[in-house]
Amino acid sequence: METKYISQSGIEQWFDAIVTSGKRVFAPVNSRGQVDFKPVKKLSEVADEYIQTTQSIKASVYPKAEVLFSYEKVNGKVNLTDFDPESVPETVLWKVHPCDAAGFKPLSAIFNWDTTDKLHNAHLAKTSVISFSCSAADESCFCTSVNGSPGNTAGSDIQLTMLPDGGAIVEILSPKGEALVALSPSVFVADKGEKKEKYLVDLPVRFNLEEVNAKLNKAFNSTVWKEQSERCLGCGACAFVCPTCACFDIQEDAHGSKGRRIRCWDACGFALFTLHTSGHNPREHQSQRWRQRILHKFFYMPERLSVVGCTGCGRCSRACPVDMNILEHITSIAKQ
Amino acid sequence: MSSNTDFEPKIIAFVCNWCTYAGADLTGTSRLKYATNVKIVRFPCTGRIDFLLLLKSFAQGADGVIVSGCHPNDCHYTSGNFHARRRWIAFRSVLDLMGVDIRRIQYSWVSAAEGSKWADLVNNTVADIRALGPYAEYQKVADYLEKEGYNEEA
Amino acid sequence: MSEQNTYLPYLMTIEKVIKEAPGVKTYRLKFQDEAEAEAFEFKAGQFGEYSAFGEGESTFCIASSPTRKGYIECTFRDTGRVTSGLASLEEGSTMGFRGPYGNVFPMEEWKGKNLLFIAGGIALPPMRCVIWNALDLRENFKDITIIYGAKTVNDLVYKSELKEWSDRPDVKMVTTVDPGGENADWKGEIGFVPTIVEKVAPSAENTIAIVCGPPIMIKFTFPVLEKLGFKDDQIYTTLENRMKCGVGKCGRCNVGKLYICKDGPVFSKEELNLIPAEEY
Amino acid sequence: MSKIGVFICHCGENISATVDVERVAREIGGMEGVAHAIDYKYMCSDPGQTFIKEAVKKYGLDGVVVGACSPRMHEPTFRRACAEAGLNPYLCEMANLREHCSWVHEKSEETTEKAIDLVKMLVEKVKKNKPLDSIKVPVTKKALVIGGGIAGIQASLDIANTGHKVILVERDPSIGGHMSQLSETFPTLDCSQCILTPRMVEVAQHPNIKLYTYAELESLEGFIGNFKAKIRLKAKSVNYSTCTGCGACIQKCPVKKIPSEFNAGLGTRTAIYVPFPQAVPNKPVIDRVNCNYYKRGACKICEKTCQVGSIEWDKEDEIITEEVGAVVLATGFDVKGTDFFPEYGYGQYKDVLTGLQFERLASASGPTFGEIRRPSDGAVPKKIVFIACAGSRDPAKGIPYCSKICCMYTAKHAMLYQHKVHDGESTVFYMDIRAGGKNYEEFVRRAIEEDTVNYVRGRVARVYEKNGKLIVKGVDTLLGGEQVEIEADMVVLATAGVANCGSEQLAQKLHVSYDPYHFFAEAHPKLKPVETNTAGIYLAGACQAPKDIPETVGMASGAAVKVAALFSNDELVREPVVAVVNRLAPPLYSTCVGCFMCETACPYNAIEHEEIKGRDGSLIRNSARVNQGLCQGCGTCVAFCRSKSIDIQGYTNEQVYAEVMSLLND
Amino acid sequence: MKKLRERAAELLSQGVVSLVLGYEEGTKRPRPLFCRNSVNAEKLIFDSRCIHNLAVYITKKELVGKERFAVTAPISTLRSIMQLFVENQLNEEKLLVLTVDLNGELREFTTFDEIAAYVAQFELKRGEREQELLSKIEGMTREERWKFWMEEMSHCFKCYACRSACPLCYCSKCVVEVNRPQWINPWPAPLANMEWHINRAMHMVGRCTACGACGDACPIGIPIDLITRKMMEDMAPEFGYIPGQPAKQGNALSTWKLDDREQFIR
Repeated sequence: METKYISQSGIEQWFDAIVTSGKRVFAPVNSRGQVDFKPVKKLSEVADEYIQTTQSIKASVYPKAEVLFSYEKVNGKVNLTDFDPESVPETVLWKVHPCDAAGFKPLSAIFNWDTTDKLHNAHLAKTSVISFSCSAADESCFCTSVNGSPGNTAGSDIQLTMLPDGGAIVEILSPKGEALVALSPSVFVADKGEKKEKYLVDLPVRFNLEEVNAKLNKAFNSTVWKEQSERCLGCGACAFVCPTCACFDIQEDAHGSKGRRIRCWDACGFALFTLHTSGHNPREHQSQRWRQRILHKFFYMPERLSVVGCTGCGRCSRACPVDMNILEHITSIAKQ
Repeated sequence: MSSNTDFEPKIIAFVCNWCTYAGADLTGTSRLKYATNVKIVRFPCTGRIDFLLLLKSFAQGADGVIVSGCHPNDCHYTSGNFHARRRWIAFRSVLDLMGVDIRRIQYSWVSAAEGSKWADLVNNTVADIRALGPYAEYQKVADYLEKEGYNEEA
Repeated sequence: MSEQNTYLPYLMTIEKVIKEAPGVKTYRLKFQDEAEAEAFEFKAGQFGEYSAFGEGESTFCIASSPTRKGYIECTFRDTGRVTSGLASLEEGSTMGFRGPYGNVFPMEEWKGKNLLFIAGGIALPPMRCVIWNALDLRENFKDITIIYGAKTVNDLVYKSELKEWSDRPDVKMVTTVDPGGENADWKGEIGFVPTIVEKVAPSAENTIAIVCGPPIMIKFTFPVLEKLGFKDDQIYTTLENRMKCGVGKCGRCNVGKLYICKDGPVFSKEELNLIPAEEY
Repeated sequence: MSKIGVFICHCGENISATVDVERVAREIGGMEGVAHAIDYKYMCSDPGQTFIKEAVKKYGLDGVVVGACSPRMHEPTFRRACAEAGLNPYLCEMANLREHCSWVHEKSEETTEKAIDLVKMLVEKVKKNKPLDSIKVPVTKKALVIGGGIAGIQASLDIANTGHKVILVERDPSIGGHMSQLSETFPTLDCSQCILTPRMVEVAQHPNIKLYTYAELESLEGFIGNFKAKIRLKAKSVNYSTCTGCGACIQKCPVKKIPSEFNAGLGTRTAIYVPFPQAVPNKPVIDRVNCNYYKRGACKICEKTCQVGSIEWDKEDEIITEEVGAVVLATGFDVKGTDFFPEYGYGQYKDVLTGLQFERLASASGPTFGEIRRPSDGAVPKKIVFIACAGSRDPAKGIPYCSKICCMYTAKHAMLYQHKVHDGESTVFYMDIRAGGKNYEEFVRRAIEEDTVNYVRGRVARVYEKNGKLIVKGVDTLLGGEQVEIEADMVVLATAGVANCGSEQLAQKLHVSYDPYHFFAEAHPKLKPVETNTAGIYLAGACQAPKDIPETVGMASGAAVKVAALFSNDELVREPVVAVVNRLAPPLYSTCVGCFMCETACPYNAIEHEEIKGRDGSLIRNSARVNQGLCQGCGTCVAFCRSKSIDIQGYTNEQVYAEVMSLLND
Repeated sequence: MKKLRERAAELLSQGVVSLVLGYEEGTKRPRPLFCRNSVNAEKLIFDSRCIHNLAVYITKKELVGKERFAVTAPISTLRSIMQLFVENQLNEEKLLVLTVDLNGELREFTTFDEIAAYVAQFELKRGEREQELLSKIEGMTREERWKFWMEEMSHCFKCYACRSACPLCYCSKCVVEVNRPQWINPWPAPLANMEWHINRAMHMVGRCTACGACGDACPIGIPIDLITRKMMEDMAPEFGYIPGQPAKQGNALSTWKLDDREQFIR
């Protein structure tokens, strides 16, 4: 790990160099009144002045829908065409928030804790993450409560901390990061000794994770789930904007003799997610599904995968149509 | 309008059993000739025809769709065609709002006695769709998983 | 070697189709690739994801015994899009299979014990795998009792095997149908499975009970076994939660900390007590 | 479901002339799930059907597609063949390669490819077919006959004589219809009334026939075997149970100048009247439109005259309901009036008559007691011109069809005239003489040769009055289009036969189809001439198209046999093409959430509310259920159901979806 | 508001109802509140910021239970309640509807007719946002509309918040969950999303009361409420109903008139 300084013009030059290298660059863009990651060619397209993109960058390593493999039926036989990792283009994610970058770890834990996931890993291998530390936050942010921070470098290949002069402190965190720096080495100059922490937003810790974990251990039969989930509509908005939610469905797209098997996002909040063919539904009520969501992220995952399934990005709270504020709910559980 | 002389539109016709299917039978019995582009799917009644089937037809590569049944008051089931008519009024409105090319859906009433009308309907619809060209705008997005990006098909 | 795609199925040829009961079929599947066939191993209790190309995947256990090499068998009921797609295949058709997945029955630990198999309806397949496994290694076990019940005589699956088992001197075989489900030729018991268990079950002493069946049957059989003196570590069952991936990722079968597809589907009653009963 | 057998028919050369049937069979044979595919000269023939039956057994087929003619033609044939081979008949479908392909396209690559696609579609559909069992519904063994002309009379008698009850409904005060208005009938010249009136009386006296005259069908609900007919009994103002039919009231009625309908306007009648002396029932009704009492509130002379007190002034229309199992439509026809013809004076010349008016003049019971006299002055016409095809076969007049009876009755009229007025001179303008029928041609020849009727082939352009004479201007096309001008005393127009007024509304009430001229449509022009598209409703006589008496009587007997056949079983076996609301195992029960929007969509009131209750008897939800007896299988509810909880057997969502998906797949 | 709180507390403490569905202050704006005791009634608010359509909850048996309950309803919610009555989903004896009228007076309704009489005073109009966006869309060519919606649809990830937020989407199994046949592909993809939204609009014909809940719920800001709103506006004159005032019987698509417009039918 190495720390450098880059000037405002240096950033522009470097960005152009990345684009010119042929890599796809995804960055937050403000359009349709929302800020979200989109392919960009120019630095000027990148959005400023926002707290959080609506969606996380999860889709870059776990697309909404992707082809697991395709097949063709010929004379009663079936020919399979495997997913080709080479089909995934080199991608650079620009201006990722630390809470998003931190989401890669729990996401990969889910995909690889047992058998490995070829598709996810192929995307991961081809993706470089340039995160920007956070100088602002809103009332939904709580990364500091879930082992994160506005300057958390976990999951990032490079992290930039913007300075008042338009330049930035550059933390080069991985070989992938070094390779990106190498695209335009001259713009990176010696670190000026600025303290990164000075430029980070101050975000107080809102709850104690261990305490929450301990409470959840005994909370399965608590009435809190019913109370909290009453207004929950059972949509998948929270899951789909979440950087770590990985529930998926496997579906068939068949056209005559050809077809492909597709993996697409699913959500544990959907009423029919666990419905058995027999008609029995183990998680019949919304309260059970809400409990699953919270327990999975804050209890099962730490226990099973040794990682918290929440990065404190606050997207679910912002996206929820009925203000199911996760921070509020977790805080109230911690206080129980 | 570009002339697509080589373009053979694929057209699917959803017809009711009692009037238009029988009308098309009469076209045959009368040996009237028409274009081969149209393939008929038989329904008991226009009231049975699900709007989703029309959408699916376009996704499957149809360039045009014919929906035809009994004239008002002639429905074998009294009112299936009236229900269908309302459904199509609403459907056209929604499709038009969404920018789907509603010129590609031809609605018609063809009775069991109108063999020649059926032939004309087919021929005119084929000519209309040929003039409009292939419905590439719709078909090209049929297989897309994303508009662009991670998994785009070649 | 490049990374394996977990979701890519083996291609299997349907070698044999057996019509078991109305809507229920057994397929014997052979690997199309010799090398895959060679490398493939599984143990009793495991399951797989079976594909009908064009319709999707469905989860069932491997119904044949690991002692029978060269093929696997599955038994399924035509209930949904995939199973009806599978049911429409014929001998010689190609289908897909991923697996084996999940844990296994601890047959090794059961050596020297009596085995009591209790199955209901379409839940015999997971049991059949263990039964044949035990019968093929008959010397490892003491008394073997099989209690199998279905709604009607028609709904009994593996009819020829039921006969084979009951004809064996080293197996105590009891079949039963729900009251009203019998026909004129029926010679077995009439009554619900839990009732019959109470009537014919062997002593709990040195016995392992393996129970497979619909939730309602399991719910009423457990207390009967307890009453007969079975301890929680003497009772085994398999769970049939909804699954999609089979490898602990998709999130459907997550119950408590466990993934039924990884930590199950085989559970002793002792282990079951650790996960919330309402969620399976 | 995927051992499908496909059988491609050459239909002689009807299909194979334009479609490469071998290629169709070959390509379909390579389709997934097709176990057997062959082509054969005539699939519907015995050997053809045997191929199917044998293949079903040999290959263990679980689905059959026959690529042949229209399923409307042979679907029952092939389904029966499958059933005989032990395959559920509803696992058999037909691809229409003849009417929808070979007959409408030229021989070409595209035609064959279309044929392949059509078969492919049905193969994909049949893969999703499910075995179905016929639905049995009870049959009410009582028929409703609408119309009391010769067709209705014959049908009623024939049905009644098989031992079944008949309700005969007649709009007018008497049965008899047009036939009772005729003088003599061709080709025998026997007196119409002489042969008809005994039948009329038989109807009135038949123990199995209930006659409602002066009545109309109000509405018809239900379906084959189970109709509910509402019949409006128009107020007759006369109590028939007490009226003796003495006729004194008619004598005394002061309103005497009402044009007589029976006499086609040539005579008059009173306000309280019997339409004609031989009427059945022979009891009067009061025509409230013309009656002084109803018009002005005073008169009541008939009441004073009536010795049995049968006049019922305050009687109102009564609506009765009859449950019937079948309906015979015998509402007959009408003729165009002279006012339809501007070129012949818009009906203003009193001596330009319709054929029906001439019948009344020639009839012994007519206004002139059978003497041919001019309406204008009562003189015996010495020169008559008959104009055939007045309106008929004239697309410009909107009547392109031939009215069929005019050639014959015109010959009859001319003949009758010659017989009655020996020094008279008659001329017939005609387009063609259509005298197909037993002894018909001979009859016309007799008119020309023995009775010296002058036949001129040509159209009449104009008729106008000049000096009290009618000048008929036409051409004689046999004389090279020479202008002909004839001075006539009377002109008789063989006006076109048209659908009876109100037939369109009646068809709509009954849900039967009708043609552009409002004649009721038969189910098949050749093979189902007496059936309509609505099961249980049959046609008799000229309501289907103009026809003469023998043909009408034959058709009426045909309809009667259809009814009798229906009534020969206690249960009717119906096609199981009906809607079904899904039912699932608890705890789901059904995906229907009971919004009951399908209820308003259903034209047959077949949607019922079912309370789904849990094991403890508590209400879980209301769910829709389809009454299979009422459901006619239109499927409107299916397309309407948002959650796809209703499906229709035979055209299930899976079936039609598979058809569509297969059709455009390449 | 004070009256509402008092009345709610009274209804709950007297056991008239077991639940008052209302609004409380939320993180950024008011949110739904399930008020089950009179103490919580203090949290109730009711003002122009309360836009959630609470009618979405009243068809959920596990939430409203078997007892009588009350719901506080602004006009848009009242309209949905009316439509739910028409669709046989509500029981007049179980439901008490509370609203605050223009004069700040608390109003209570128990029947369809009472609500209908009240709602009849209010005309359903486009808001500023709807007006702006709809006139923009109406001004587009067909090709432009297709591009516009395809772009919007490519963002949809099928979280079904639109469906979940809609009071009239109460089916226990939605058509997208039906897989025999698979009418609409369940994965998020531009065309599959488009099909879903066209389907949703068609299912709303004659039913949608333009409450805007679907558009409001969409986490990625697709103006999907405009689809159903525009459809509703277009169909109202076509089928002769007043937008936002559900008719007591039937539905635009399950009924018909002899003279329905058919100039598009050849």
